[in-house]
Amino acid sequence: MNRRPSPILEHGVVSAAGPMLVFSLYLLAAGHNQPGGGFAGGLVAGVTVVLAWAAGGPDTVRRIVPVRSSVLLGLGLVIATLTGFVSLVAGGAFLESGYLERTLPLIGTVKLVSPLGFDIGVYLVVVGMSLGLVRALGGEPPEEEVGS
Amino acid sequence: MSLISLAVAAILFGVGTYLILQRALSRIIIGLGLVSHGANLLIVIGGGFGGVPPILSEGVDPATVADPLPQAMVLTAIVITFGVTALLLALALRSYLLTGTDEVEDDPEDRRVAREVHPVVEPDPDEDMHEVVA
Amino acid sequence: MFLVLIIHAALALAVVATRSRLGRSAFALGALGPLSLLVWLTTKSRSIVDGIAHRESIEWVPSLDLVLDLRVDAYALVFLYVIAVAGICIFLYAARYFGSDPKVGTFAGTMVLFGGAMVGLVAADHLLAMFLFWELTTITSYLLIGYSDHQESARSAALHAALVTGGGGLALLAGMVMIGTEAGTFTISEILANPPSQSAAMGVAWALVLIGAVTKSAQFPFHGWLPGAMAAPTPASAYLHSATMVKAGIFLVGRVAPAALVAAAWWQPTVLSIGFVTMVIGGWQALRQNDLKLLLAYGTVSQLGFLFLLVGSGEAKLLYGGLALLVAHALFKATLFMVVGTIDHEAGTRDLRRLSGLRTSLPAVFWVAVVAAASMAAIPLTFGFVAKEAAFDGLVKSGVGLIALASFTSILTVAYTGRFLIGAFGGHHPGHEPATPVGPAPRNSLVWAPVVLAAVAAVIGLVPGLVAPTFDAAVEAASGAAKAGKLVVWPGLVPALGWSMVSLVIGATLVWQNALVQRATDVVGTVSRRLPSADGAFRRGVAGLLSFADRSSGLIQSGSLPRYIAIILLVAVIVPATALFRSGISGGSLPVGGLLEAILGLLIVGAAATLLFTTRRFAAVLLLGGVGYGVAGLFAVFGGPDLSLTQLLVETLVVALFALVLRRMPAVFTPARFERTMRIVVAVAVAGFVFLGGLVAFSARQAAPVSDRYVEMAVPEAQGANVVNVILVDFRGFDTLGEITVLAIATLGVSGLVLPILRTRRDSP
Amino acid sequence: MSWLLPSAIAVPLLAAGLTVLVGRRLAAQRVLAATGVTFTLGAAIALLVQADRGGPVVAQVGGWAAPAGITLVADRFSAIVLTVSAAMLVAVLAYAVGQLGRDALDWWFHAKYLVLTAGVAMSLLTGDLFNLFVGFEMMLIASYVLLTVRTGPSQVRSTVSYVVINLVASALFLVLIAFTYGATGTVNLADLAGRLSEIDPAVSEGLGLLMLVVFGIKAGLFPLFMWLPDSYPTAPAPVTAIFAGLLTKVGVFVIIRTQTLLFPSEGPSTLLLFVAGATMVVGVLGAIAQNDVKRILSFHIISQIGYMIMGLGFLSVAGLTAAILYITHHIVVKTGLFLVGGLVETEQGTGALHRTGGLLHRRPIVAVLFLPLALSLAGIPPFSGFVAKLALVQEGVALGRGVIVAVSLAVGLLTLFSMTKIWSATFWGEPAESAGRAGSGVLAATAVVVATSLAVTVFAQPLIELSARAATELLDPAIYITAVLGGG
Repeated sequence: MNRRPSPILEHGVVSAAGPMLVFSLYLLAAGHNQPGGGFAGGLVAGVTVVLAWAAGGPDTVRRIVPVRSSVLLGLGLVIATLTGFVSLVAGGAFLESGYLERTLPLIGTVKLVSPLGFDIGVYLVVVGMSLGLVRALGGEPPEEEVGS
Repeated sequence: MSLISLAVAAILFGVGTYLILQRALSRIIIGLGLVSHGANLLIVIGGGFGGVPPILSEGVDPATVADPLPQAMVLTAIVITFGVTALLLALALRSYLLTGTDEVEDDPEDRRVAREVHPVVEPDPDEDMHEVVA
Repeated sequence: MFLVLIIHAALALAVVATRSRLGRSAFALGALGPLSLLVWLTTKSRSIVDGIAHRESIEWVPSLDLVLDLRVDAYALVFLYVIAVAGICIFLYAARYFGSDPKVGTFAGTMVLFGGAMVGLVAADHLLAMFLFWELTTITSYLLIGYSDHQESARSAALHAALVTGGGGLALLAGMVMIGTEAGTFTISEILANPPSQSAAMGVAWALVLIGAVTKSAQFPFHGWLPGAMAAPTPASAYLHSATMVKAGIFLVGRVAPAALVAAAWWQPTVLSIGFVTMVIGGWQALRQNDLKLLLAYGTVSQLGFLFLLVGSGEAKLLYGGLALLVAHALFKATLFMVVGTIDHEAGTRDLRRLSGLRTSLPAVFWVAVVAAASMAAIPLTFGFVAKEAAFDGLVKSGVGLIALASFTSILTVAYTGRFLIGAFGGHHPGHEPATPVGPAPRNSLVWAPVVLAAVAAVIGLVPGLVAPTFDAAVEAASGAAKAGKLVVWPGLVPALGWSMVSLVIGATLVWQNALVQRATDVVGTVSRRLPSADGAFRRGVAGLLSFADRSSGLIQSGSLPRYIAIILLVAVIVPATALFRSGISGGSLPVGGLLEAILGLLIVGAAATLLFTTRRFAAVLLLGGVGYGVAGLFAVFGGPDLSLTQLLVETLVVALFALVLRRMPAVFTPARFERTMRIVVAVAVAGFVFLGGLVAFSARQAAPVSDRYVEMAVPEAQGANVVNVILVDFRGFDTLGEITVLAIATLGVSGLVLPILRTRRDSP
Repeated sequence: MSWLLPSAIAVPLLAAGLTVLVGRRLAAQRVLAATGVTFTLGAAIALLVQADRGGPVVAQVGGWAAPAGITLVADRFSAIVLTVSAAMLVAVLAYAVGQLGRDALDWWFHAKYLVLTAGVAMSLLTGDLFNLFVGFEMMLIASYVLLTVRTGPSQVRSTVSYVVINLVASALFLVLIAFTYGATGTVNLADLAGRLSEIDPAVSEGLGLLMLVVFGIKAGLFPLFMWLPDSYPTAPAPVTAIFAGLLTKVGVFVIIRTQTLLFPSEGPSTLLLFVAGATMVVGVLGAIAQNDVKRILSFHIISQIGYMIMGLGFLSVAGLTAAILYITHHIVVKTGLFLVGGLVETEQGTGALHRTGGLLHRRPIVAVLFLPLALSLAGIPPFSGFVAKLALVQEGVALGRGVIVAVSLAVGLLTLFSMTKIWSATFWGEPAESAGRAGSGVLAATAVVVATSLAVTVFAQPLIELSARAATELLDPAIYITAVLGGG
């Protein structure tokens, strides 16, 4: 497939990618109370990656998410697992959730729940997966030195 | 659950099975996709008659929500199936790139075994009657 | 006693470990094994002969009644002496027999190990312990026979022996477990003291034990492995296949006969018949052999048959002669094997048609052979004669039929003994060189080891009183009968002597009329070649087994993926269906479903049905995506927005990935080749199972689901309103942890599968 | 001590994540892998001690009491199997490091291996049907990628079969989950035990049979095993060794767990005994027909599974004791045999019997390692297989089940036959050309496995006592149910 991606399409996708990634983060953050969560969020980011590939190929993908997929995968896995261990070390059960409620000046009441940390791990893995799969299966022409 | 959905799940299983039972790997993967759709649907049906989304915001009566556990299990299953499907696709691609086809051939060693013959080995009557004790 | 066993094991290890330094002298080191046994025996034998059995015991797995009980009584003592004396001579012989082959050390170590196993077998007072040593002799025998492992004949002979005796061993194990379970103990002396009574199960059990003994002692119809085992180097043949291991079955039947007789009326006639058939077949075959070693092997088969019926009959008077003959046989047969080995070593052949004039070139060997052969032929003033008279004396008392048959095989024995002596040492054969060239006359243990054995036999033959008390005690220990027989140089003019003399004379005549005998054996041989032989049966059996294995696995293991899946699915449908639909299907009260459901369902089914006929890959992928979106719609209808959203996104990614992969493949599927009818049958069966099974299973619900608790706890305890998400990250976060691991590994796997090959293709277009 | 339960699974997972993060630093990957796997072994031993002294150790993951949360349970049975499995995982990792030292198999080997470890641990420890599905999938995805890596054109078809068959099995597992949840409203095993006894017995029995089939595919039961011998032999030696040693045994473990816990019944099951006998016979016939070391050994996996199911089929304390002992013995022996198979391939470049020979003379150490394992597999005394088989035979005779006893003994002889086939063609005969030399690392790792199998022989009595306690616990589901639902 030695087509030149259309510059207009590419531009469009790259400019749309930012809002889509923000939306995916919103899904991640809202998931505990609204539809969404790490999976849905990660998958939206994944779809963004696919669109970027379709519009501009691997280079565009790299411009949008400039990380190796393996780093995201490893990081996600480590974060999710460590969340489990944090509560274990704190004397609770593995993966037991902890809650922290603070009233911060200006922002108001912020509720921090440890499952969010876990969900971030999920999100990272799903993004890393989308990235890795697109890079590997779409890896033609294979000019890029793929990290994963 | 409802009879319509159960029938849809069953049909997905049937069509999927029909597609799996042949040799083109890409078609097998599509068949497996149908079967897992069927299985996911089946799990959700197993949770009961449905209901309002299990999001307990103000004004939602907990008694009317759909059973959330099958939904969570299916979500997990969907994602796992996705990962494995991706792997299988990669395998199909590798198979195609290496062999020029995505057909799953019969195991050659099994076929060889099935054809093998074992003659009765007769002892050699003129064998040297001497032990080499070098 | 355990000390002796440990010495054997340690010696075996030491010999193997130092094999490269020791060379063939490994055997000299190995001789310390049987020597340690002899030392032990000499210190203990007095009290044992006096009737005080020596006991030792180690508990291994008491939960399974697996206890290593050892008990040496006078009966075992006789066998142990044979193992020790023959062992020492043969080990020292072997130290000069072999060359400098590096394999020799391993061989020596294995032989030591065998010796230890044999000691344990005889000393065991526990059925399972005995089985343990029994199998150990099988395995070591396998390794020893296969010594010349570059020769196919040696390998297949080793296999033959291992399979026959190993198979017998398993029959033995089954019988032993049955007997032990019935008796409530595996201790042999306790079983003998209180044997299980007659029953169908015990009949089977004793038959299985008998099969074990029959295979090990090369009785008809399993005798074929023993001549084959002559592929082993001569020291092993002398030790295992004439003096010790083949006596294990005889030891066993002699040991258990009193208990077997209680439970199985057929025992005695069966043992007698097997023994007699084996005697005759072995004797006859011995007459036809040209290989001196094979001649001796068939002679051994014949003698083993005789010993089997004498020792196994359960009659004390037969046992007495049998035991004496067993010891005599071990002594003269081991001697003669060593003689053959020396001839082979010196003349480079053991074909009696090519040997001549060795009487003058190897005089010492000749005279040893004469002494041993005289014992084999039971010429008066030999141990063989003394023992056979004791045996014949017992047979005469048991009936004229038995003694007549025994005498007939004695004739054969005399005849093949003559054939052996004349063949090996005789003079001028017409048409051959006058004398076979030999190396410088051997003076080392190649000569004196057989001399020692022959001398032991000669001394006993002349002064049987030296050993008679031991035999008295042995028979009493095994059968309970005192003074069941006697060992004397000259029995007096008794009927038994008459039978012996007649057979001796006729045998001598046959030796004299050798040409006539050869013609007769040739004639019978051409006939009998058409009959199934034990060896041929084994070869055909192995080939048949291999073919059967190939055919049956070819049938089951078809190698076809669609067929495997079809079988799995059919089993998965049929097996549960037998129970699931037993109480009938009642789904009538269930709701049909709403309009939205029906529309989505139709879309899904339509897309799926189109998939059945699509041949274009991209179309198929889009249809799959359509099904996925339809299912997402159904999820939404069922109240699962998260699920629906995830399904939509995943489906989008799946279609994209499919597109990425399929763009490299041809646009059209290859047509399916697997049987269409089969595919339809399996597909319908699976669909039907899912539908009906769903109806049945989903209507069986009695209790409220556990998820009610999730709904209760989500907001107050887990601080989340989206129950599905709370389940995913909190209640059942562990599932999710596993799930993302799957994703991560799948991704790494995809990269590993695809990237290298793309890279190669880029590098080499 | 209950913190050990999730940790036995999560520590290897954490290590897996870290190996991915450290990237191509091989030394760091090795340290992480060794740490992760060894931790699981240590945890398994500690859990075994604890479970044996004080009854089942239970952990409610996330702190949510069963049946809402996922429960992890280490009773004697799961702790035994986990301990043996983890020990083999450690030994095989050492072998893999030795073998792959210069030419790393692939960069993510350690991550995959750690996930395999976690998957095995999760499948053995979980007390939850859906979590079991997840554990299986972890195990499977790791096995897919370990099996498929570096496959050439000739192996790609067998690995494809492996993946497709397992996906079909996973779909059936989902059907099972759907039916089970639909009929009972729970996926917690202890909770299920109670609820299954309340519903229509026909449905309950049907679910039991469906479970038998679904897990029977993993375990390689007759007639569901055919995929196994086609795919296992294609992987590199350490990978096949761990598959052969562990994966099917996890299937057997789950069969025993579910059948005893969820579907308790009295007296021997003729269905199970029939399946056991058929599995033994068909497996051993297949082994006899093969002409390649790894293929012979692969068919023996099947045949040996039959013995374990035979013990289960007796449904008695003695029968289950024998089955547990058999599993313990077999995991070690089978792993070892495949490692020796790997040594043969390293030395001779192939495992095809017509191209090997004379290894006894060239590398006697390999023969010394092979012999006790082969004899043990065939049930020849005094090796561990004999003790385990004797336990089965004694119980079979005591129950008057003569047919299965006869079959099991005859199959033992045929096993010996196929072992002599390997011995005769590989260790005896004219020496084949040398293709390489197995290093001291792989030899030492194999020797450790052989020594473990000999230890099973020597310590058969304490092991059998432990197995008997485990079997008693299995036959009294109330212990498990109370531990999960009552306490914790």
